[in-house]
Order: sequence, then structure tokens, then C-alpha cells
Amino acid sequence: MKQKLKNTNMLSTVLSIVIAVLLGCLLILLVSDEPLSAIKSLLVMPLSNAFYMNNIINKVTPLILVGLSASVAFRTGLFNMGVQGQFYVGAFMTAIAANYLEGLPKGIHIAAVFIAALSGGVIYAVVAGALKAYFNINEVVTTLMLNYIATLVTSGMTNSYFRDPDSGGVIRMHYIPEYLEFQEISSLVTAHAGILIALAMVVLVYFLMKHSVLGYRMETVGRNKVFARYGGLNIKLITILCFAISGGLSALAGSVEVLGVHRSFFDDFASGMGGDGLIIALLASNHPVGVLLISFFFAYLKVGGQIMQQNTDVSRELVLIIQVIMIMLISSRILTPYLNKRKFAKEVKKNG
Amino acid sequence: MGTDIENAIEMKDMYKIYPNGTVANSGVNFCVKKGEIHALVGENGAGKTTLMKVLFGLEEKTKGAVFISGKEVNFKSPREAIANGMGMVHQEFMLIPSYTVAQNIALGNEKTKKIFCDRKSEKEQMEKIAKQFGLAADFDEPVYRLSVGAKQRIEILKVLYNNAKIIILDEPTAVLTPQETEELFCSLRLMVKDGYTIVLITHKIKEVMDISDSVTVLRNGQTIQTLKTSETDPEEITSLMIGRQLKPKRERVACGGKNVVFETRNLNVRDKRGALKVKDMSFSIREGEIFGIAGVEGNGQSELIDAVIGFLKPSSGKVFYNGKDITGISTSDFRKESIGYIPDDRNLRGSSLTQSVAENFIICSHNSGKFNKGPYLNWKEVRGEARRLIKEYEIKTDSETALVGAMSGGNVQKVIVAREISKKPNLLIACQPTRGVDISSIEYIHNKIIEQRNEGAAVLLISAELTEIMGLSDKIGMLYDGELVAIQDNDDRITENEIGKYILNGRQNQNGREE
Amino acid sequence: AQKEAEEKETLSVVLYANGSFGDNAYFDGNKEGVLKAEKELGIKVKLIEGGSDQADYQPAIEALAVSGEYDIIVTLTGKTSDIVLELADKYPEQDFFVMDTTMTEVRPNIFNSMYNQCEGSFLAGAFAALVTTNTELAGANPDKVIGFIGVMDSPTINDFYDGYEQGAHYVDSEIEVLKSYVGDSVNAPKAKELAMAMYNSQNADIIFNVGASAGLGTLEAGNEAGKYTIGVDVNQNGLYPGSVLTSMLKTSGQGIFNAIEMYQKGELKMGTSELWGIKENCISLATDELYEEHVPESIKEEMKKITEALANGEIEVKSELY
Amino acid sequence: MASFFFQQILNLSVFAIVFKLVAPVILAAIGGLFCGKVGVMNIGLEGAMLVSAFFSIVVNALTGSWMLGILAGCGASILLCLMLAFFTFKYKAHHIVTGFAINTFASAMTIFLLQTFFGSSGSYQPEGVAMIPVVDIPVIENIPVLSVISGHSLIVWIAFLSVVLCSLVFYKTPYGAHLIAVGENVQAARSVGIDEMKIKYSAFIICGVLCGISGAFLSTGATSMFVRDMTAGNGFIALAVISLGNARPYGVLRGGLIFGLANAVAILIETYPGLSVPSQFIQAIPYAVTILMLAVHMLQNNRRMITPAKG
Ligand SMILES: Nc1ncnc2c1ncn2[C@@H]1O[C@H](COP(=O)(O)OP(=O)(O)OP(=O)(O)O)[C@@H](O)[C@H]1O
Ligand SMILES: Nc1ncnc2c1ncn2[C@@H]1O[C@H](COP(=O)(O)OP(=O)(O)OP(=O)(O)O)[C@@H](O)[C@H]1O
Ligand SMILES: [Mg+2]
Ligand SMILES: [Mg+2]
Repeated sequence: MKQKLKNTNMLSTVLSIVIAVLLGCLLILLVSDEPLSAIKSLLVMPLSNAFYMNNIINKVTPLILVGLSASVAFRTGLFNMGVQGQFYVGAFMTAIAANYLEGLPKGIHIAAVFIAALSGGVIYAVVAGALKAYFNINEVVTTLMLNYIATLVTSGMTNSYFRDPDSGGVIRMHYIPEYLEFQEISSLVTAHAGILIALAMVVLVYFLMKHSVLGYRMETVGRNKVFARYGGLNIKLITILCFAISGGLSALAGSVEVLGVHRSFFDDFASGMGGDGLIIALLASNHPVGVLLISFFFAYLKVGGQIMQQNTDVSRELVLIIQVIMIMLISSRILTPYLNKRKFAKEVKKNG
Repeated sequence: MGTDIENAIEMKDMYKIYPNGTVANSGVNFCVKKGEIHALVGENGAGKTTLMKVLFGLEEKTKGAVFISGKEVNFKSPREAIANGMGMVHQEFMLIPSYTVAQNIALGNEKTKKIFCDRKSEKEQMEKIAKQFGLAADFDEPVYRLSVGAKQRIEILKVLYNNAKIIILDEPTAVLTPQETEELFCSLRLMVKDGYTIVLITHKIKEVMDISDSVTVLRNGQTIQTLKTSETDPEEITSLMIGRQLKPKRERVACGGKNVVFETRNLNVRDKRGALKVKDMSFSIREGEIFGIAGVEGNGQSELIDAVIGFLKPSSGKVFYNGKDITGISTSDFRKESIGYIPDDRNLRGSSLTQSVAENFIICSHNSGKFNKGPYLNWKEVRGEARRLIKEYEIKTDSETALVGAMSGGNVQKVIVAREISKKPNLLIACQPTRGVDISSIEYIHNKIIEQRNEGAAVLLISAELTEIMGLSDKIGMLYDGELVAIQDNDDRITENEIGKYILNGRQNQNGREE
Repeated sequence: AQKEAEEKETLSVVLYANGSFGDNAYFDGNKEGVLKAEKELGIKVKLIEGGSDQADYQPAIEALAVSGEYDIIVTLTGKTSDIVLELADKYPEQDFFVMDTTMTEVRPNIFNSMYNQCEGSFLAGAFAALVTTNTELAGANPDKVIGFIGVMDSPTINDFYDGYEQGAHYVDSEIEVLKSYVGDSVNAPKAKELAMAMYNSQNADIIFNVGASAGLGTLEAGNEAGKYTIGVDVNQNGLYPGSVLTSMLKTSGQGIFNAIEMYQKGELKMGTSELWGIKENCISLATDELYEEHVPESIKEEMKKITEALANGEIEVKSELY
Repeated sequence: MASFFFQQILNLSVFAIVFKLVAPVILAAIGGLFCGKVGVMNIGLEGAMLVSAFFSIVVNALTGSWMLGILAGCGASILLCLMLAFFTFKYKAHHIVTGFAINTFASAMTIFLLQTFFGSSGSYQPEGVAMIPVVDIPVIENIPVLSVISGHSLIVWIAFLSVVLCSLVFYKTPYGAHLIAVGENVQAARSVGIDEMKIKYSAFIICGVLCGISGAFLSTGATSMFVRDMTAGNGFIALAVISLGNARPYGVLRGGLIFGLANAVAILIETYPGLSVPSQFIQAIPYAVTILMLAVHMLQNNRRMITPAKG
């Protein structure tokens, strides 16, 4: 029975995506003079050559990580709206460690870069976690405020103290040493190696959520705090741990973007990342594999939208509209009752 | 439709299927005469509450016909029911904790002066009603400060204030002491005299015999029979309700143990708001002994337990377990001891409704090495153990992966009992272990508790149910306003009435018979 | 083959804006330039708004190069310069224009130009200094205070500020220059509040607006307070005539237009980096009818002198960027 | 430095800045408070303000009436809020997700319309916008210290009035009693015949009206232009202000003023001559103050231990 319900949920998610895309196409038909070419650009072109496909892979990498970050928190019943801030802190610390610890042996330097990024993101997230755990301050509010602070302070620090003098008019640090840059995976798959980290994290988070003691504890806290406390779980610790893991994943996303794509820290360089993470997690019902799939779909749409904008007269904002429709359909599960009803009817028929 | 005008309520061939497929009512016929007190009885999950919710417009019926005073009605919401002179006191309190008594009573039916609430004239009317039916209340007190009995009165006042003539009471006495119950019944009798019609749901046959004019028995969502109370007896009603004989009660065997397992010394506890709720409490429990604490709810029971389990820090005094000082222990450390704890709030504290039975079973044991290897949790083992417990404790559920929230109250309680007893505790703390549970489940749980005692465990039993306390305890402590005003052995010298006097009035009025 | 030759005849240009049009200033100026080229030079033009996600820029520009449909890819500001540098190596057949930034190195298939905004800001600063000390203008008070409101604390914006300060102090070394940043490019109400605070509580009487879309709020504040502002990038004088006394023009539209025209004629020297300033007629103050109408003669004359001095190198403006 | 600030405060310009910055935040926060009382943290405040900012200036420019402008803005904002309510209540979507989606939608839609009808995707500055009037109080505007209360936009007054009205509605009217009851214990409210859905939807409509006024103020009161995404986080700050205010009307006022004051001080610090702290750090002050105040507030609350546990 439970399994069946799960299947209808999956089906309704897939159907929602299809409907959203169809509605998007309808919109294209309405506003465009070259609708067929636009639809082709949006839906087919991303898979038409290796360049675009690698593009998708590069885009999907940080999305997976921020999606996992948000879902770890949601699972514990917490809203980490601070993915964006933790992402920036992670990226900033990566660039700092990459640039200012040069001279260390390469292996140690690489490790130091990740340690710096992770500890930055973890500490930053734990601020909100501790305020929640000890003072019961609404984490939605604190993390939102912390996002502003992270964005502003990393920008100010970079501009005033760590700026590359050759950066022209741009607020950015020095480019990182070449040996720290992620390599292309192979000559065919020219996407950077960050995707491997993201996939490893999917596996790790899957284990954490489904097969670990901590995962069970986090879920229990998320479901019923009083019960968890009665059962002897340390809710404060679990809340803080959850924020630490979530913050670490966000920071890792920032790190991967710096090491794989930008090769330096630019101020406010990916402002939509936090929002994407939250929405991906929620659309995926916090399931790591779901996060992977939805991230892929988001990346696909992004690349498709870009191609569409380049080739035709339809603007990228359309992709946003498709996303909004999708979010509404999936999160409200409008389709599920209809699917259930049909299934029910079928079963009744079968059983006579 | 031809129905009798003399019938206040008539429900014909009622069906109710919940969206999740549960069939709660399947062909219920229910008929209440004007001006009578009609008892509605049946086991847990028989469909009593559901039937009344349908009547009151809180749930939509699947099939059937409802007549009020001979007129067919189909209430879509409680508003319509209230407008037709219906009132319902629900199984759970329907109160807004932060509101005052007056605000609660007037809720949904406020009097206005221009656009603002006219609290003064509301209060005048409330006072009138309260006086008429002997229902005392302090109208300016916020509801969260009230005792359970007072809350119950507010619920009834609310119904009367809304001009109800037909009143449904869903297990109003579950949380009341005998004295409070008697007071309530007095008020009900006054109301009937005034022409009100009352439907009373209860699990206590004694009350049915005491106050009702007629009684309808439900079983498995169907009407078994409607009887005149004067023409039946408790045995008949019981057998109609459960349709079989009860298992015999387990014998209590004498236990030789002398070791003190649990002890409190001069314990003082303040609640979250800083009020002193447990005062200088000292008692001890030996192995093989059931220590029952009798008392009206809200007299410090929850604070006592919270202080023992680590939810609250005692402000002074000591708690010992097996001779070890565990005062102010954290809940996690407390749960590592061999102590079972059945909480009174099964839906919030005792279980996680949106998790599976298996997940509910392992809350204390998931990290004990039995199910885990380091950070790895072996779900196969967990599920196997869960299946075993489900079988052993006769829990009715689809499977070990079914959600606890989809189970009936009695079965949820069994899940908790199974979890806490299966760890073979030295000490079992049981708070209201059978509240709102039907007769056969009550018997089952009582037997399990006695079984533990017989095997040598110490048991701390806290209950507002005097029959339960008297039926199980070896020793009884009487709790009033945070104090144990008397501790007595449970022998023939003690009567229900006497305990009642202690727990209602404390030490005063007790001429001579002090501990 | 003939068909191919025909296609080659119409030059095709794509302008990739790493932001969005509609700021009434910088991006719009460039857009006008290429649109003018489309009309007057008969070339094919495509406009792309890159949005604010910097991770998009590289793949988007590369995709343009990959498509091979465009003779010239025009990108703007320093955020794209390193990307273009890399792509220029990877796609040597593709020509790039990188406008409005200085590149320390270029490639044979890159043309780079920078507007000497510091020099222009010098003009604005001198103008502001003349206004605040002026006695003919109704809104000018005797206090020697002028203001500057930028988008955010960044090198480009501070380059504007450096020039502005130098210009003001060239006229009168006692002049106090107030500085504020909006913090983002859209919060017009906040920009307006910042400006109001400068006017009302710190006695500034003229403010230089370097605030992108948010800067429109600064201009409105000047009008509302009965004080003065200086527009930026494009001619903003017409927005609040009499209050926006002049605008510092980066004739970015003209610059792009010229570059495209020269490219079409085969006269443009690729592989160079140019700094376009007053001498090259790419930077100036907007001296239109409104300027003529509202600015006192004395100031106009003084400004002419200063402009000349800048053009022939008598005055040197120091910039940290180039 | 101290004398500089003292002078500024004497100058009372601080108050003028505070009021203007805080009015839209307070309006949105009071709106959000209505939603909060029925159990929804309305992330969509930002979007509601944004559509109102857009539609109010468009209608204002078309009709030349600021009142019609506000009405149009409110209409758009109400529609958006109802959309959020619909998905949240009817289809049980998570309100944080839908709120996020609503914001994205509002931003994309205004840009899309801007582009389609005004050919610009960044800003819109029509001619002849009838600005929402400023209230000059005849005698008082000339009295030294008292003059602070003169010369503010009508909306500033409406914002303060909204706090008073909200408190009256919450604590003195049957509607308020029902609203809070629905939020605290839906079952109880339902059992006495209160139409839960009516209350919930009405709370969102009220929220829509308040966000509508707030948004209209941004584009036709504080300025006379629409700039894409010009709400710039005001909606999120409103959420913080609700928290700061302990979810009570006068608390919201107090929280709003704290935030506004922090902002004003930040602005003053920034314009302090010769200061060489990175401007971004100064801009972060209000957010840090908000977090700090939340912590202080919670500490106080814990000490007072008055909050009844919510079932
Ligand atoms: N909202 C609901 N959704 C699904 N099933 C429900 C719901 N409420 C009750 N049920 C189920 O309907 C059946 C009848 O429940 P009901 O509450 O009417 O029993 P009851 O006779 O009042 O029992 P009790 O004595 O425990 O109060 C039970 O199996 C119960 O689990
Ligand atoms: N539940 C309530 N019922 C009736 N009146 C209330 C209620 N809650 C608050 N009030 C009254 O409303 C007014 C404003 O309340 P508000 O909470 O803003 O006051 P406050 O003193 O600022 O709160 P606090 O400092 O506790 O956060 C006060 O007069 C308060 O007594
Ligand atoms: Mg019941
Ligand atoms: Mg002056």
C-alpha cells in the first residue's frame, strides 16, 4: 500500500513536470514568432552536442550539493534558508585558502582548501543552529539575515583586503593556483570533476538518511520533537549537527564552483543558488536521488533556456515561469488525488 | 419522512468511511428521546465519536439520514448544528490556551457593541448560566492555568452559552475524580429537568447505570442494541460491548524483594513558569511493588515525572534509582537505565504518529548495539524485532512499516507498552496507562503491569482513575496540590471515597486519620 | 559558395550584456550603439541579456563562439574579460570586442577599449565644486559640500569617485566630498533616502549619481529637494530638467558604433587595448539645451577651460585602474 | 565622531529617514502578522509588494490618480496572496515553497510586462505620476522639535495606523478572536462553528491589502518609478520584524523601529567623512542588529517564562 502510494507520488511528479513543460510550450506559441525553433532550442538542443551536455553537467554539480544541503535540514524539520550565505562563505574560504596558503605541499594544500571551506560553512550554519537550539529563535529569520551578512561581508572583505590588483573593475581575488583547479573528467566529458564530488555526496547523504543512526535520529526529531526528547535524543545536539552538515554541503557547493568554474572568488557571484537549493529539496521530497534528478532537470532547463535566448526571440524568463508552474503542481500534489482515484477505480474493477 | 417528533435525535442507517478507507460506521441506527440522558457505549474504535461528529457536522456522512426533532437535516458544518440547538463537548478539550475562560466560552458567538466585543454583557450571561446549573468558573483566568475538571466545566458552559438544547458529551468523565463526576452529573440532572436532551459517551458502565435513561451499544461500527437502563444490568451491557468474555485478571503473587529500587527525598519541583508544583515529596518503591499515586490531574503529577525523567530540573531534594543518585539526570542518561516509562500523552510524547511502528519501537534501543554497528543502522534486524513484538503484544496493524498514526488509540498504547516493557525494566513508570482505552485493552495492559511486578520490577503508577489505582497498587500515595498528603497500604481498610476526600481536599477535613 | 559569400557580406554582431538592459544608463547606452549600427551600417544584430548569474557568462559566451554565427561578439565590463581571453585562444577564428574594461593582455582577435571614466568623473567633480560654491543658483548653499552615491563599494565605482574627488579639489581644495553606496543596483527608494540625507542634513547641494537603476532614486531626490544632481553614462539631463544639471557621458554607444564601423571597413586594429577619453571625444559632460538653459555662464566657461586642459594633457587625472 | 552623530540626531533627520524606511516594512510585517496568526509564515510578502509597486505606478500614470494606483496595487497584491493561500490551504502545499515560487513569479512577471509594454526590462519612469501626498501639519511644522511629526507621507501615517488597527482587530473584535483561535487551535475554532477557511483566506486578503499599500508606497510615494526587483528584500526584513516583535502588533512597531534605526545609523556612519570601513560592513549592521535583538528578546522571554507551551 505504502509502495503504491509512493509510485503515484513519483508519477504525479513526472506528470507535473510534463504539464509544466507543455504549458511553457503553449506560452512560447503565444509570444514567439518562431515557436518551433524556440521549443526545439529549449527541449532538444541541450542534448544535441557534447558542449551543451557538459554544460549541463557543470550546472548540475552545485545544484545537487545545495539541494542535498537543504534536504538534510528539512528532514530534521528545520528550514535552512541560509544555503546562499553558507555557499558564499564556503566559496570565499576556498579562495582564501587557495591563494594564501600557497607554498604548502600540494596534497596538504588541497586538503587545507577543503577544510577551510567546510569549516567556514559549518561554523556559519551552526550560528543559526545554535540560536535555534539554545534560544529557540526562528531559523528562517536568522538564516535569511545571515545571508545578507555573508553576501555583504565577503564582498567587502574581497574588495577591501583581498582583491587582485589586476582584476580591473571587478571585485575578485587572485586566480587560484592551477594545480588546485578541477580537471576535465576526460577529453570527451569536458565537464569538471566536481560532479564526482556531488555524486559521492548523494551516496553519502543517502546512507546518512536511510541507513544511519544519526539519520534515524534526525528524522525522528523532524517528525516529533517531544517524542525524540522523551526517547532520550539530544535535540540541541542534533539540531546543531544538522545545521553543520547542511552548512558543510552548501559550503562544498561554493568550493566546487570556485575550484571548477570561476577559479577565483567574485562578489555575489551566484545569487540564485540558495533559492534553487531549497526548491530542489522540496520538490524532491528530500530524497537524495530525487535531488539528483530534479537538479538535472533544473540544469537542463537552464541550458535550454540559454540556447533558446540565443537562437530565438523568447527570453529566459520563460524558464522561470515553467519552474514556478512546476513548483506549484508538484508541491501541492494537485495531481495525486486524480491519480489515486483512477488507481482506486481500476483496483475496484479488478477485484470486482 | 415520518419520524417521531418526540425524538430529539434520530439517525438511520448511518455509514461513514474516512478518506483513508477506514469504515467507522456501517449501518448505525441511533435514536434519542427528548429530555432523556442517553448513554452511548462501545469499545475503542467502535465509532462513537465518529457518529457524533457526523451528527454535529464536523464530518460528512457517507450514507444515512439524520433527523433533529423530526426534521431531516444535513449539517455541513458545526455552525449549522449550533444554529439548530446542538452542542458538543468533545473527547479532547477544544479550548484556546491563551484565552481567558470568558473569551473561550464566547468564542464563535461573541456579543458585540458596534464592531467590538462586548465582554461585559457576555460575562453577565455566563454568570447567569453558571449559577443556574451549578458550574463554577473564574471567568478572567487564562485557560492554560485551569485544572482538568475546570476545563471540562468550561466546555459545558460553552455549549450552554451557545443555547444548545441537545448536548453531546464525549467521554467527559475520563479525566474526572468521583466527586467531580458526581458534581457534573448533578448539573446534567438539572439540565434534563430544564428540558435539555443529553447524549453521554463513556467507557464506565457504573456511570451508565447511575445517570442514563437509555443506552445504545455500538460494536464495530454497528448498533448492537438500544436498551432502557432500568431494564438492563452491567453484565449485559459489557457482554454486548465486547461480544465475548474478558480474560481473567492476573493474580498478584507475593514478592519477596526488599530492595528499594526507586526513591525520592524531599523533592521540590517548579514548573516552567516558576510555580512550585511538587512540594517536599518523599516516597520509595521496593522491587515487586506497585506504588500508585492517586490524584486529580494538574496536582503535580506531570512535574514529578518530568523532574524524574530529566525534562525539568528539581529545585531541591534527591532522586535515587537502585541506590544511585539520579537527581537532575539528563533524559538521554535516564533512558539508558533499565527503566520503562509509559507517558500519559501517547500521541505527542509516547509515539511519533508519522513514523512506522518499527521506528517507534527503537527510539531507545537503536544505538544499543543490538541494531547498529557504529553509525550503521540495520533495518532488517529492526523490522524482525518489530514483527516479533507486534505478535507478542497482539497489536493490530497491517505491518511493521505501517504508520502509527493510522492505528487506533488502544493499539498505539499497546505499541508504547510493548516498547517499554520489552526492555525488561527494573523500574516501570506508568502514567495514565489506560486513559481512553477500551475494556479489553485495559485488561491487557493491567495484566502486563502486574506481570512485571510479579517478576520483581518496581512500578510507579500514576492515574486519575481510582479503580485502576485501587485495582493494581500495593501502596497508594494521595497527591494533593503537589504534596503526598497520605501514603497507605492498599488493603480493605481503604475506600474509594476516602481517597477521593484526600485528593480533593488535602489534609484538611481529615479528622484524625493522618498518615 | 556564392551563398556563403552573400552571408559574409552582412556583418553579424552579438552584444552580450552581463546584466539586464533598462538601466537608462550603461547597458542601455551600449544597446543603443549596436542598434544604431544595425540601422546605419546594415549589419545584423543580436542582443542577449546574460542576467546576474556569473556562472552563466562563460558557457553563454562560449556557446556564441561555438555557433559560429557571429563575426563579432561584444561583451561588456571586466566580469567578462578573463573569460574572453581564454575563449580567444580556444576560438582563434572568432573576433571579440571587450568594451569598458582595461585588459592587461589581449589577443590578436580581441579588440579592447576602456572609457576613461576617471577623467569624466574629474569633469563631474569640477562641475559639482563650481556649483556648490556658486551664488547664482537658487539651490546652492554657501557650504562647500558635494555628494557621491554609488552602486556599491567596488573598484569601478571607486574609480568614478577618485576622479570626482580630484576634480572637486582641483577647483577648491576645501570642498568636502560625501560618499555613500546603495548596496545593490535596484533599491531606488534607498538611493533616494541616501540622497535626501546628504541634502537635508549634511548640506550637500549637488550629488553625482553612479547608481545604476537604483540611481534613478538619487536623481529624483535632487529634484524633490530643489537641489542638483549629475547624471551618468547617458544623457540624463532630461529626466529632471533644471535639477539634473549635466551628465557625465560615456559615449559608449558611439564608441561601439565607431568600432563596428571601423571593423566593417577593415580599419580597426585588432589585438589592441585602447583608452578612450576626452581627447578621443568619448567622454564628456552633456552640454545640451538644458545645460545651456540651466547652468550659469560662469560655470560653463570654467568647465570649457578645464575640459580643454584635460584634452591637451595639462591636467592629468590619476586612476588606480589604468 | 560623537558630536557628528549628536548633531545629526538633533537635526532630527534620523527620524525622517527611519520613518520613511520603516513604513513599508511595518505595513508588510503587519500583513505578514495576519498570515502568521493563522499559521503561515508568508515568504511571499516580497512578491506581493513587488506586483503592487508595478501595478500601482502603471495605473497611477494612466489615470493620474494615486488612489486608483494604490487600489490597483492592492488588487494585484491580493490576487497574489490569494494564490498563495489557495495552494497552501486547498492543496496543502508547503507555504515556504509556494512563497518562494510566488516571489519568483512576481519578479519574472513584472520584468516580462515591463519588457512587453514599456520596452525596458530594468525600469519604468512614466511622466505625470501623481505622488501619494505628504501630510503637513499646519502649526506643528514650524515648532522646532515637534516638527518631526510633520511632513511625512500619508503612507507613513497609514503604517502607524495599521499597527493600532491591527491591535484593535486582534484583541477587541470577534473577528480577531476567531483569527487567533484558528491559529492556536483549529479544531477548537471549528468546533464552535467558526469557518476556518473564511478566516484564513480573509487574513491573506488583509495581508494583500497591506502589502499592496506598502508596494504602492515604494513606487508612487517614496519614489515615482518602478525598478525591477525594487523591493530589494523588504519583504524578508518584514518577516524578521515580525519575529522581533514577538508576533504582536505593537511589537512589530517596536521591531520595525529598531531595524529602521539601525539602518539610519548605518546610513549616517557611512556618510561620516573620512571613515574607511568597507561600506559593505556598514550595510550589514542592520541585519546583525536584527539577529542580536532576536537573541536578546528570546533571553528576556526565557527569563520571564511567560510563553504558554503551544499544543
Ligand atoms: N480522521 C480519521 N481518519 C481516519 N480514520 C479515523 C479518523 N477518526 C477516527 N478514525 C477511525 O475510525 C474508527 C472509529 O473511531 P472513533 O473515534 O469513532 O471511535 P470511538 O468509538 O470514539 O473510540 P474511543 O472510545 O477510542 O474514543 C477507528 O478505527 C479510528 O481509527
Ligand atoms: N491575548 C491578548 N488578549 C488581550 N489583549 C492582549 C493580548 N495580548 C496582548 N494584548 C494587549 O495588547 C496590547 C499590545 O500588546 P503587545 O504585545 O504589543 O505589548 P508589549 O508590552 O509590547 O508586549 P511584550 O513586551 O510582552 O512583547 C497590550 O495592551 C497587551 O496587553
Ligand atoms: Mg471516541
Ligand atoms: Mg554649497
